[in-house]
Amino acid sequence: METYSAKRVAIIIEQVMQSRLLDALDSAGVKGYSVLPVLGGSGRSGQWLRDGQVTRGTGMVQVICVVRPEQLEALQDAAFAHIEHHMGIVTISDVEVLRSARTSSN
Amino acid sequence: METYSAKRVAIIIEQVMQSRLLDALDSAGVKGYSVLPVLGGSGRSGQWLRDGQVTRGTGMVQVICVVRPEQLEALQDAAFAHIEHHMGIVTISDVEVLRSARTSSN
Amino acid sequence: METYSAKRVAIIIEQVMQSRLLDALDSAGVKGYSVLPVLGGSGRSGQWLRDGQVTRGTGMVQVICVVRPEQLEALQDAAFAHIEHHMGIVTISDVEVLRSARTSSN
Amino acid sequence: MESIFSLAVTNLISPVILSFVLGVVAAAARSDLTVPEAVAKGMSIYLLFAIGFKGGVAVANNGVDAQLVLTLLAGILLSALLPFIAFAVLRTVSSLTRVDAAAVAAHYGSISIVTFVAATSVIDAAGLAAEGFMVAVAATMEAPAILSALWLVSVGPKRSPGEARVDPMLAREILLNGSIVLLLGSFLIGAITGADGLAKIESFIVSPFQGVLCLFLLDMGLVAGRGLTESRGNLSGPVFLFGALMPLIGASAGAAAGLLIGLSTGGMTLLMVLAASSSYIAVPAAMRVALPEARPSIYLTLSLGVTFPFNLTLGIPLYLAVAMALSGGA
Amino acid sequence: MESIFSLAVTNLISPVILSFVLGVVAAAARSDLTVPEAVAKGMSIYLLFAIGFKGGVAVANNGVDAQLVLTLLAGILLSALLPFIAFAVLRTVSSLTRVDAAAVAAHYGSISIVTFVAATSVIDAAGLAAEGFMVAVAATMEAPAILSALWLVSVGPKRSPGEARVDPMLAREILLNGSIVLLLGSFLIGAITGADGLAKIESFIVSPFQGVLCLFLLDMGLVAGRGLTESRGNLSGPVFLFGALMPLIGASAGAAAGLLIGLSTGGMTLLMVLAASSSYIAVPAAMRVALPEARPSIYLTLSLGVTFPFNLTLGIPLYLAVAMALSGGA
Amino acid sequence: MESIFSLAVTNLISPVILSFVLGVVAAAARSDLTVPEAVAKGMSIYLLFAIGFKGGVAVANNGVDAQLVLTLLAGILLSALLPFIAFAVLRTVSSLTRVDAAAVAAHYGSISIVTFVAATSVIDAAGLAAEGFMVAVAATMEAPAILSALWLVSVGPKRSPGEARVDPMLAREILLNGSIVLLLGSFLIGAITGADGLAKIESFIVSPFQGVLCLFLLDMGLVAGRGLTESRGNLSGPVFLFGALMPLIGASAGAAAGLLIGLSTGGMTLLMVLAASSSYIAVPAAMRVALPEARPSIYLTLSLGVTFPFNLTLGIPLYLAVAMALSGGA
Ligand SMILES: Nc1ncnc2c1ncn2[C@@H]1O[C@H](COP(=O)(O)O)[C@@H](O)[C@H]1O
Ligand SMILES: Nc1ncnc2c1ncn2[C@@H]1O[C@H](COP(=O)(O)O)[C@@H](O)[C@H]1O
Ligand SMILES: Nc1ncnc2c1ncn2[C@@H]1O[C@H](COP(=O)(O)O)[C@@H](O)[C@H]1O
Ligand code: NA
Ligand code: NA
Ligand code: NA
Repeated sequence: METYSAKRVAIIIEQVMQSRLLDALDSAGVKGYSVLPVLGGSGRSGQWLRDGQVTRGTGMVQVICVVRPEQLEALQDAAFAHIEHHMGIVTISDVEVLRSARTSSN
Repeated sequence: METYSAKRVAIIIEQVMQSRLLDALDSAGVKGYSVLPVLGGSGRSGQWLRDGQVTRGTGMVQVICVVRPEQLEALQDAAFAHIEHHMGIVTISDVEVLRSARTSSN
Repeated sequence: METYSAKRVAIIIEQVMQSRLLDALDSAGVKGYSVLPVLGGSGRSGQWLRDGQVTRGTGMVQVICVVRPEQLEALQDAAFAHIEHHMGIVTISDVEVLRSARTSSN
Repeated sequence: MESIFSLAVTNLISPVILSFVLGVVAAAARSDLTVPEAVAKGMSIYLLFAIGFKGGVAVANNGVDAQLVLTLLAGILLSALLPFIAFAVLRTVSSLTRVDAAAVAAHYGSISIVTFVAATSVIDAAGLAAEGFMVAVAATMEAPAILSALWLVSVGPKRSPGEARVDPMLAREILLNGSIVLLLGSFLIGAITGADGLAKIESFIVSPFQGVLCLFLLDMGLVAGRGLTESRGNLSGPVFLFGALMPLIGASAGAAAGLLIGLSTGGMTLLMVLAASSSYIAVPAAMRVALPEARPSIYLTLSLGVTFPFNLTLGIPLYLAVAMALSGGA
Repeated sequence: MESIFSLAVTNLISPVILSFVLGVVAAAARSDLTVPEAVAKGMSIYLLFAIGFKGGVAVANNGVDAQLVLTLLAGILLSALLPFIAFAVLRTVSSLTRVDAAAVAAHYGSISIVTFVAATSVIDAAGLAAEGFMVAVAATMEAPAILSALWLVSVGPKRSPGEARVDPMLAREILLNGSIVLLLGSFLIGAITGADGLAKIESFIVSPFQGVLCLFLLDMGLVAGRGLTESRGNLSGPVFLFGALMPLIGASAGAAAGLLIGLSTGGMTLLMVLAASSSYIAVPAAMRVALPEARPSIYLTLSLGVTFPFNLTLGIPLYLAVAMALSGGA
Repeated sequence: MESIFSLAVTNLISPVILSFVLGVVAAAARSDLTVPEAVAKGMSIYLLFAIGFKGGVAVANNGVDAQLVLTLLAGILLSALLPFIAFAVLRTVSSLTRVDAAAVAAHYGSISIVTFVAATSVIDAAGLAAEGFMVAVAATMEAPAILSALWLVSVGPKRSPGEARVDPMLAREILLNGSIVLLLGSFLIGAITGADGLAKIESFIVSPFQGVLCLFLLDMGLVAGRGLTESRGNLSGPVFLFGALMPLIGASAGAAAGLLIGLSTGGMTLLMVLAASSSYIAVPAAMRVALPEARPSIYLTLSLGVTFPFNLTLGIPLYLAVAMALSGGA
């Protein structure tokens, strides 16, 4: 089956920043992403858990964008302003994307 | 610690297709997978958000299968029929799987 | 944008073991992780689904740790005791981590 | 006979409708107000259980007669035939493709149970009663329209993608979808336990009903408002109009059937409402499986963003007024 | 004295039990009806809070006496000793491993609070009252069985995997699990605020109680039905039968204890129900931690798929009839 | 006049407060008791809708006068000015940075709607009534404090990170946040539908209110208890004390305003409560966006872990007693 190489960018970010980040992605021409829930975690700013924790309602989400390698730079620039001073982490990895009839027509 | 190489296939697909996809995986001999929730996203067919959106109830899920490289072809063939005309995206990446006492006995 | 190489460890594990695993990670000096919900899955011990299934309340979660390569060994040792006799799967992959102003000061 | 106007006004300034309006306004203003998905689903389970149970108790109290069978039959026919009218209208007035038009048509043959619930509470408020078996009629009207729509597609020119047919899995999903099972199940429980059963759970399923409906419609308003705000651009003028005209066609057919069968004023109103309303839960899901190339941004926006609010605000009082006039009644 | 038969029939055609049956049937028919996890958990919080509070108010009204202490003691003993009987039976009649048998045994020493709640509503319906402190007894019966089962495993041949002991973290999880804390906490609140407190929240915790129980049991039916449909194959004939016989052994022990202590008819029924019922929330979780090699597909299917429905439909009216006969009462 | 002491005791042993205490104790004991997020959000929607609606009905019944405008104005002023006092106090007694102190100050100018809800039920229990428009006052007091705090930061030395200003997106998020829209919306619905509307949904929004409040405060207790258990270490002694003293300053300012305007005893109590309470939902979210370098472990722990419990248990009866004394009343 045909595939093409792409970058998978996973951004764990504060929920309050979600719509700002998505708007920035949009403006940078990144039209494909998915938002996943995060139940809790730990990092430089300490621990948190969604259910029954003091920070409920101010939790985190994970935004996943699969982009062509040449879009990566634009994505990073767009996201950076919103991530810089906020909690979270951004990872980038290599993936193959399966070409479906629909995808290849894009 | 011992590990073995495998492929991680992540299929973001419409929730209505979930049981069909899982049945197909099963028939293709793919017995290991996990289903993760997706809160929202954007793609060629536009934006959607689970909470309070018009498409609620017709959202997406992410199915993750970790398979041995030799199973990848069978998985793709099985999944393809169900993905082809539907919204979503499929990515494949390389991972190492940790061998536990239980896994190695498999 | 500057990045550094790291390992992304994804541990799918029974929810009842979550706090034990997180405590072990903590003791091993792994201070960064995120916990994601899992809706259902299938493995050597059969199928399960969170909503409306017999095993509800005894479901699984996914713990994701992004660690520097040199921490991987410690993480695996810490996690192993809690994973060994339990359901689940552990995968390890290579990622690049974006350096933010906050991260680099770490 | 009360005037249509006063009925409409009474309906429009009820807490239930105003809650819906609040939701629409909040969505249009892009407030972040949301009802969690689990809570919305919990409320819909409550409403379905309550309405099914009360219908069953009514049947237990009044007994069953030939009307029940006739009305079920009428419901099935309306559901199966209305898609043909809808399809013909859409293909004439709009430039929708055959597949998109068929998908929309399926929605209008099928029903919206929330519109039905809202109508029962308007009927109650007007001091009328309806046949208890109407909830069973509602349950049978979900599926036939889907078959009609798929048939409409299958007689068209050959398409490459998709399936446009009902495999056994889809058939089960349609016939045994959660809402139908809950509605029919609680209807049976109500019919079996009767007045005694009702007495036991009355303070759960009767007293708070209107209040729960308010919060549920608040959520529906949010969802409909967001859909409309975002996807209005996908609807051409004629398609938009179709969303308000098709209910009138459906309601007329429902009224005719109701007259023939000799339903009470309340029952006729409900049959009109069922025929006039369009699905936005069961049918969209079935369309995603069977007609994946039909666009949800059209059928969902139309059904939920246009027809649902239309029926809720203007349709229901209008249908009630017509039913009163036709049955010369109450 | 009412006949067992009429008690059973009255129970079986109540909305509460029929809702459970609806859930089982929907699951067996593979309908996609589900109650969201959050809603199910919300309802269980409501039920625990209500039953604990009402128990506390009853104690506030009637005062405390030696019976309270005796019954608590009896509960702890029943919970600790029944696993030994269950274990012996299972090892004799089935081919379950020592570990699997011990894990199952732990479930039957412990209790199902939902069965308890359903029993209180049957007792209410029969016009009886039970000692308010029975909810406190229920809370103390969750844990001892787990210790007994782990001891049964530890005296067996040495195993390589797992732990089979209660570390401090597990001890806290068992003793302070959410259900116990909520039940005892609301019991105390009820005891402190008494009739005044009840008056304030009566229309929340008393009136809608039966209705919420219906929806909660609908969900339990779905869950139990799915478990049974999928995992019945894992239960051999003898193990399956054990699921219906062990409750009778437990109930007999409970009846004996109740007679000795001199509990009221209602109280004796509840003690029988507690002894007869088996856990499917707290104990499975503890077993996953302490006995990971025991198979959930056995203990969970048996407890939730066989014993829970058995007690709910046939067991409770049977125990009530026996309690009536023994206490020469009502 | 009832003594402060007896008011405090009556408040402390009510089911509502004891439920909160149960939550705190369960959290401190590290029980795994939790209320699902969706259920907690569902209950808060219920409480906001109910309180808004009832306020609207009260206004419909009593009409509007100049007092409404004056009290709204007073609320806005209190919200805008209290942050300056809070900031000055914090910078004097503690070593908090300018940014941290401003963020905390924003919380204390703003309000806690749950504290407000709890206060209305205490006022009810005391047989008093408050002006219905107080819910509208509550809604207007959320935002001004945020502006004041950001201004306090912007006049400080230049900072590199963050924004410390209100862009249009943040302005919309603050002014149209879900709680405000729901509160004002249901207030309007209540005002429009009046007593007739209330009659329709009374058994939903009035009767079960106290009970829902119990479960909601159980959850708040769990959340506050966990916050305090984990993050107490982040609060220095002076900051901790500030959490109990600032409410008294706020309440005094509220009392003065209430006297000037001539509010009823109930109304004055509520204005004191609003001024005394601090936000833990809207303001923290706004702070994360506008002042990301301010530490949530300080402002959230202080507001939710110290001030909220203080107001709930001791503050409200104290403010009520003072209002009674000042208005020479009840
Ligand atoms: N190394 C990591 N691996 C996985 N998740 C992380 C990591 N670091 C941070 N996170 C997530 O990002 C959140 C905020 O991180 P921080 O900004 O470091 O406090 C944490 O609570 C985690 O959910
Ligand atoms: N490039 C992408 N990266 C991440 N998620 C995607 C991407 N493309 C599509 N998706 C997800 O798949 C859904 C359907 O995509 P589409 O079929 O392109 O409309 C989207 O709403 C996203 O949730
Ligand atoms: N190969 C796999 N790919 C993805 N998820 C898996 C895989 N194997 C196991 N899982 C997840 O881990 C759970 C327990 O697996 P097991 O211990 O094999 O029964 C499953 O129900 C899945 O959620
Ligand atoms: Na219709
Ligand atoms: Na037992
Ligand atoms: Na304040």
